[in-house]
Amino acid sequence: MIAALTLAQEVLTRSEFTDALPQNIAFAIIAGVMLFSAFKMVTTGNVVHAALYLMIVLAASAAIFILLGSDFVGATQILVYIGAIIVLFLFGIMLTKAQLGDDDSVSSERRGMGALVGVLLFVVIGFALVDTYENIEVEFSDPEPIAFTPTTADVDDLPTPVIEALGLEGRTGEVEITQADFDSLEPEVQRRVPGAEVFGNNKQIADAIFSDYIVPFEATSVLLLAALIGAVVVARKE
Amino acid sequence: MIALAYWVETIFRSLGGLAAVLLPAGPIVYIFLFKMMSFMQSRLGPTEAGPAGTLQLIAEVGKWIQKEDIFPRKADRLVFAAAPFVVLASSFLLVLVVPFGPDAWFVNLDTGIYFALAVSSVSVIGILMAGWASASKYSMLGGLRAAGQLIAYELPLVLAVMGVVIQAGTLNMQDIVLAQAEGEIFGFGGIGNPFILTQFLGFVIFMIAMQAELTQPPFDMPVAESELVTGYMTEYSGIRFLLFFIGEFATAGIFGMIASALFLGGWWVPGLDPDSNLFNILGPGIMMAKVMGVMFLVFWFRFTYPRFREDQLQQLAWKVLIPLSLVNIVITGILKVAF
Amino acid sequence: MMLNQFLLLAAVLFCIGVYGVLTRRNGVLVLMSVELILNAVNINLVAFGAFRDNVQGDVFAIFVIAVAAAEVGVGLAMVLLMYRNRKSTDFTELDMLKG
Amino acid sequence: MSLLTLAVEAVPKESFATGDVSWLLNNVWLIPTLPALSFLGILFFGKRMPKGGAELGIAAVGAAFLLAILSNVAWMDHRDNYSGPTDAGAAHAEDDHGDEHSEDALGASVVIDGQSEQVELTSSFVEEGGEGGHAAVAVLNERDWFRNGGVDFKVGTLLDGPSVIMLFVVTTISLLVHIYSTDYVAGDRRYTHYFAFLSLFTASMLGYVLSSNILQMIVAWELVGLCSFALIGHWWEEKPNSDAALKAFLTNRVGDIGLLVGMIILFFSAGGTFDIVEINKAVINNEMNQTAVTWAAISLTAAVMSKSGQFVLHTWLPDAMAGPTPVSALIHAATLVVAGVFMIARLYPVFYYGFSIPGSSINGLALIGSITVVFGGLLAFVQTDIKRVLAYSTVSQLGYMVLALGVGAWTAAIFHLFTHAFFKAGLFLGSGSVAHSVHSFDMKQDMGGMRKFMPTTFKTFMICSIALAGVFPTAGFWSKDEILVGTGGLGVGAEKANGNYHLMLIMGLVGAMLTGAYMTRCIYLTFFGEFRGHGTPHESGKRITVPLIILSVFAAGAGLLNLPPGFLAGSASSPTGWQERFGHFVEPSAAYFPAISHSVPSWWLAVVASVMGLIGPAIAYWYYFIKVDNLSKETGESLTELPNGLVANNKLAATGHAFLVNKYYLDHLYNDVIVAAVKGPIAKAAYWINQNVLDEVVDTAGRTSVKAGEAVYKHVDQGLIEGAVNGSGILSSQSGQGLRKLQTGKVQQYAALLFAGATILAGIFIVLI
Repeated sequence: MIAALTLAQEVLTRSEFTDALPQNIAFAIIAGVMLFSAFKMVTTGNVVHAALYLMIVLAASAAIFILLGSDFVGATQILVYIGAIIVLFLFGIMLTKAQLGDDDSVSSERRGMGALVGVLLFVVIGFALVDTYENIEVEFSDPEPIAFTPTTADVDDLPTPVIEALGLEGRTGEVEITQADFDSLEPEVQRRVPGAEVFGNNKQIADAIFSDYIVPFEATSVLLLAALIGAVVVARKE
Repeated sequence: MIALAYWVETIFRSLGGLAAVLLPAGPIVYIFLFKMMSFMQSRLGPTEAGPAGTLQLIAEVGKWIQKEDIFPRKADRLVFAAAPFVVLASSFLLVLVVPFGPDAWFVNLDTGIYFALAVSSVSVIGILMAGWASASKYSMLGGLRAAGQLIAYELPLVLAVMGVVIQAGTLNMQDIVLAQAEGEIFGFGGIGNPFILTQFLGFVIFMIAMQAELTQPPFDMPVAESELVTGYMTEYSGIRFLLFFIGEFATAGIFGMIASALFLGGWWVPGLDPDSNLFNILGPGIMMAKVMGVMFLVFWFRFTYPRFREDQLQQLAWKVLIPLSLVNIVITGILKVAF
Repeated sequence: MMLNQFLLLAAVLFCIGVYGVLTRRNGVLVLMSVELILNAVNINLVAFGAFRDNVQGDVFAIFVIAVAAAEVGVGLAMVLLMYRNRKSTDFTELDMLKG
Repeated sequence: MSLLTLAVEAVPKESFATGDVSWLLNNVWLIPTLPALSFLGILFFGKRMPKGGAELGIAAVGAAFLLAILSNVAWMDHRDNYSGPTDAGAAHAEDDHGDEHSEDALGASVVIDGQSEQVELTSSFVEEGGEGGHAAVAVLNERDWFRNGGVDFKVGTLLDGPSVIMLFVVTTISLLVHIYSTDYVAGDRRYTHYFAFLSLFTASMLGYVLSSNILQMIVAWELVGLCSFALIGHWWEEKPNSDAALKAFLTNRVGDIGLLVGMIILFFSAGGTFDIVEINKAVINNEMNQTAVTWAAISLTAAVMSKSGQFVLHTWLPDAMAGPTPVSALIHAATLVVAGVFMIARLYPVFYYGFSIPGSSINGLALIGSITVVFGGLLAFVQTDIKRVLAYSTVSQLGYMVLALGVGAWTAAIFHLFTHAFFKAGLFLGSGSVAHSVHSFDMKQDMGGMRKFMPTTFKTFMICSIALAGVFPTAGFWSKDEILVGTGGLGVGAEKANGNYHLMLIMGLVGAMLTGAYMTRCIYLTFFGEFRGHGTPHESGKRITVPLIILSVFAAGAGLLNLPPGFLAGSASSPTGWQERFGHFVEPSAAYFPAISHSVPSWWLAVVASVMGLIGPAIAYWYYFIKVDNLSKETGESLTELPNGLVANNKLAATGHAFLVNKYYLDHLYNDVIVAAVKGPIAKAAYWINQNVLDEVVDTAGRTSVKAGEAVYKHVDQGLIEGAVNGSGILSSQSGQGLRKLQTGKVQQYAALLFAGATILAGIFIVLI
């Protein structure tokens, strides 16, 4: 007991854990839930349960995305996977056969082989990962860099916090806002200054998709259309 | 603002979230479901419990809590038990991104409204779970109908919001409210720009889709009492039924908040500086008033129109609302570029 | 946070997905296991994106999600067709190629 | 504002010539947009409109027509009076732009400012042009469409002489065709659909002529092809019509391969730009590999051959007559077929240097053009369908344009395109008017003597035919003469500026003779003699005759726009005189164009051409109007040819006639020889190889192994212990059984093996590295 606590203390006081303790705790919880659900998903005998476990896995990975600072991917994950794909699965299951209770015939007899392949795969991947990426830290930069172009603005149009922070109370007419003025502001206020533009995760993704990756984007939309038509053709009754 | 420790702030915000989900549900049920419906149908409504029947709600809740929590024999117990919580969880996730004042928010997510629309679809899963786990044909049909309906109306809902997002240039709900406070309508900035004025089509589509998302009549096919005996809720009783009930009206309230934040200026009212600290105090009250306004519309429709047929319901979504909202997006985009 | 904790998590998820694909007999469950594999890939993409401090990972994760949606649509349609033709979604019965 | 400001903004806008460029010239995109919008409008709301959508189409094309006229006027003013800052900066600005966007490897920091799409690239290219020394200024407007892999894809309009004149031609013809169609296809079951595609056709062609880059050109080119497919197959319920549409579409696909290959070559050899101006400049400044330019020119010529119906790939054009007649008019006069010619004109430096046009005496373009002139003309003689006569006439006339471009007479080609558009549209619409009244296109069976019934149609048809035959002083005379002069074949000194294209001159003259002759035949068969059809034909309504009159006026007078120098008073190339007014108007700036040489007209060549142009009609007149007519009067029937004429009596002539009737057997070549070759002999050869070679090998192997087996049986098996033999038999049987288990047919087992194998390989890879 004491040994276990000592070990736990030792593990928890290592620098890579204490640096971002809340995130690491969150990660541990999420990862635990995720792996448990994933494992249950591939072993449960009930198809609907499997779909629900899959939902938990997907929700957990959405949480991982948000933990990594990719809000937009997280929200997309929830919207597409949980809102559409899981619902589609449940629909599919319920339209074919929605048995209550366990059905032992959903798994084959070759579980040993599958487990062997899975473990072997994990050993190889895990070895490669540990070998290559050991002790590499994920560092988070400012998630919302704010760009600024010096401008002039009418004091009446400025938001109150900006006026207060720049000491412009009582002034009227045009004032010039310089880079130095801008740098002296808190980030919360900076984003309200005219001429400031916030480059959050969303904006960066949008810029990337609609400039550098416009062709993959269009290809994806064509693929979706093709899949839509294909699904209708395949599933349609004659 | 007073600087608080991170965890104190977190606790406050969590309590606020709980309050924001649960508090509006009571007045909505009492004012609209009990009193307004009775008035419209020339009845009196509850009068006995408390002054003008105000305590009727408490009595109802007490009644549901003390009733037996029945599980059908063939039900899948785990899924059956979890379903109401999944539906309720969706409401709690929804309220996270709603701002109540310049600093009165729960989470100031940059993805704001997108996140809200994403998590609103989680409730579909809960409904499907309930429908399947009840081991009853009525429940199953109700669950499938509900899922079909929610998916169909999710699309116009999202697309109607797109117009607002284009106009505000952000997904962040707080920034959307600020964009309305600081906006101008074709150069006239006297009353800001509550997006209901420039996005009226979007507002109408949003309201109709919201009505359907809440499965309120005339879009109540999934719970149609006369055909399906309240659909996926048929087998539920006691506290779990209450949870569904709370979930339904809490979600109604939160959708009202989102609608008022997107189209009615949220916590802000024209004529006041949106940066004044006053709004941190007044904001929730202003929001509540706007929510009640939106709810009045929702319930007015609920009591006025008869139920749609299933095919009419799907046709309205796919053939009318979605094309209209696409047109709305195109027009908004063009105007945004032009001005 | 370490990069590896995400990558290893994704690796475990990937292997569980492979196990599912190899052992499940029900067509829908195989599709679900494929989703696990795709999701593991997404975690890798986003983690590397965060590590390299750019949004390329996020962008490709979004593309993967969109493609996964298409894949599920077509896959489920095929399973439905199979169910209609053979009254079963058992993959082990699909063995007309056996030697 | 963005993290990285785009270079576009860094270049001050004032350095471009926006100041005194007319608003319209900077916004010509409106002209194709109007019909495009009307396409959508008709498509969605046409059926609910009182006139079935036709009014919307006419309104849109009418508005486009007005804008086109205004932009022509603005262009004249701009061309003569532009004095703003000259170009220079524009191209460099775009280059900077490209450099600025050099990709960050991690791609994180490249952020495009939201405003940048609104930044307009406007530039003008000013160079000393023509002999008069007036500035020729192209107006270029471009915007970013998207960018991928460091390449900017732009959309924009490049407005200069050729495009502005094409705006006029296309909108004029299209408007008249629209008006004409309201009567011609009235009551058709796909009336709305027809007008929708007519609008889209117009829009694509207008977009095509305004394209500022080759990518946009390809898109518009394909759109034009698509519309022609839809309109040729307008009455698709009848098999020949849908076949014709398919034939047109597929033949054009053949050329499109050339188009794509040529454009790709140009893109890469011009240093990764789609911009027409950039490509032309690169060719002129000798920045491109000469071989690459030549191959690009050859590939693009293939595209031109299919699109503009040049010889060997022209076969789809007459079949395309299956579409409604107004569509044929539009296709032949203003849209589809001139797209190819226009492409040569647009990318002229590529052909000019690719084929070494200046100074040589023969090149691919000129050869194809001249062959097409004669062969197309010959084919027109044996047609009984009036529209097919005109179709082959178009083939022949397109040959003239290609010929002119091939010999370096750029201006002459564009001028012929311009004049041809009017008289050919007039002829097609006229033939449609006749057919509308007799319900047939067959000249020999259902027409004859139509001049009595349809006086207006007859007069306009005559004027247009005279113009087509090139009789002085109609439009055709001036343009054809300019082409013949441009060959330089008979000129001396300065007149030989473009080399010595003797052969082309002769072919051109022969073509001129043929043109007059087949038109005479056509006119006799249609309008003279006695009526051979059924019922009583009557003159068409106003909506048909008014466009005919307008077109015949153009056909008569358009040639006066480009009188050769020294013909009337006034100094050459002066903006006030009449001479070479057209050339002055359309010739683009030298900045991205080779210097266009002008041959000095020779009087006696004009006389020779005129005489040649009259010999043909004279012979035909003698044959039809005198011999056939007299015989008809004697016999009392309305004959269409002499019963025992040349063809009947002379074997050589009969052979030639059959050769022509069968269209040089080209369709046979394509259908029977090429397809059948693949179907028949090659398949047979493959079968033979299969039977005799492969089977032989297998058989031999089999026989050898049988023999070997016998030997083994004799020498080894008998000599070995039976137990060992049985043991090995059991062993192989068991190993076979064991291996058979691998082939379970179970997908998941295969997948397991796949994963296991991949894992092991990956493991080995990791360990080794």
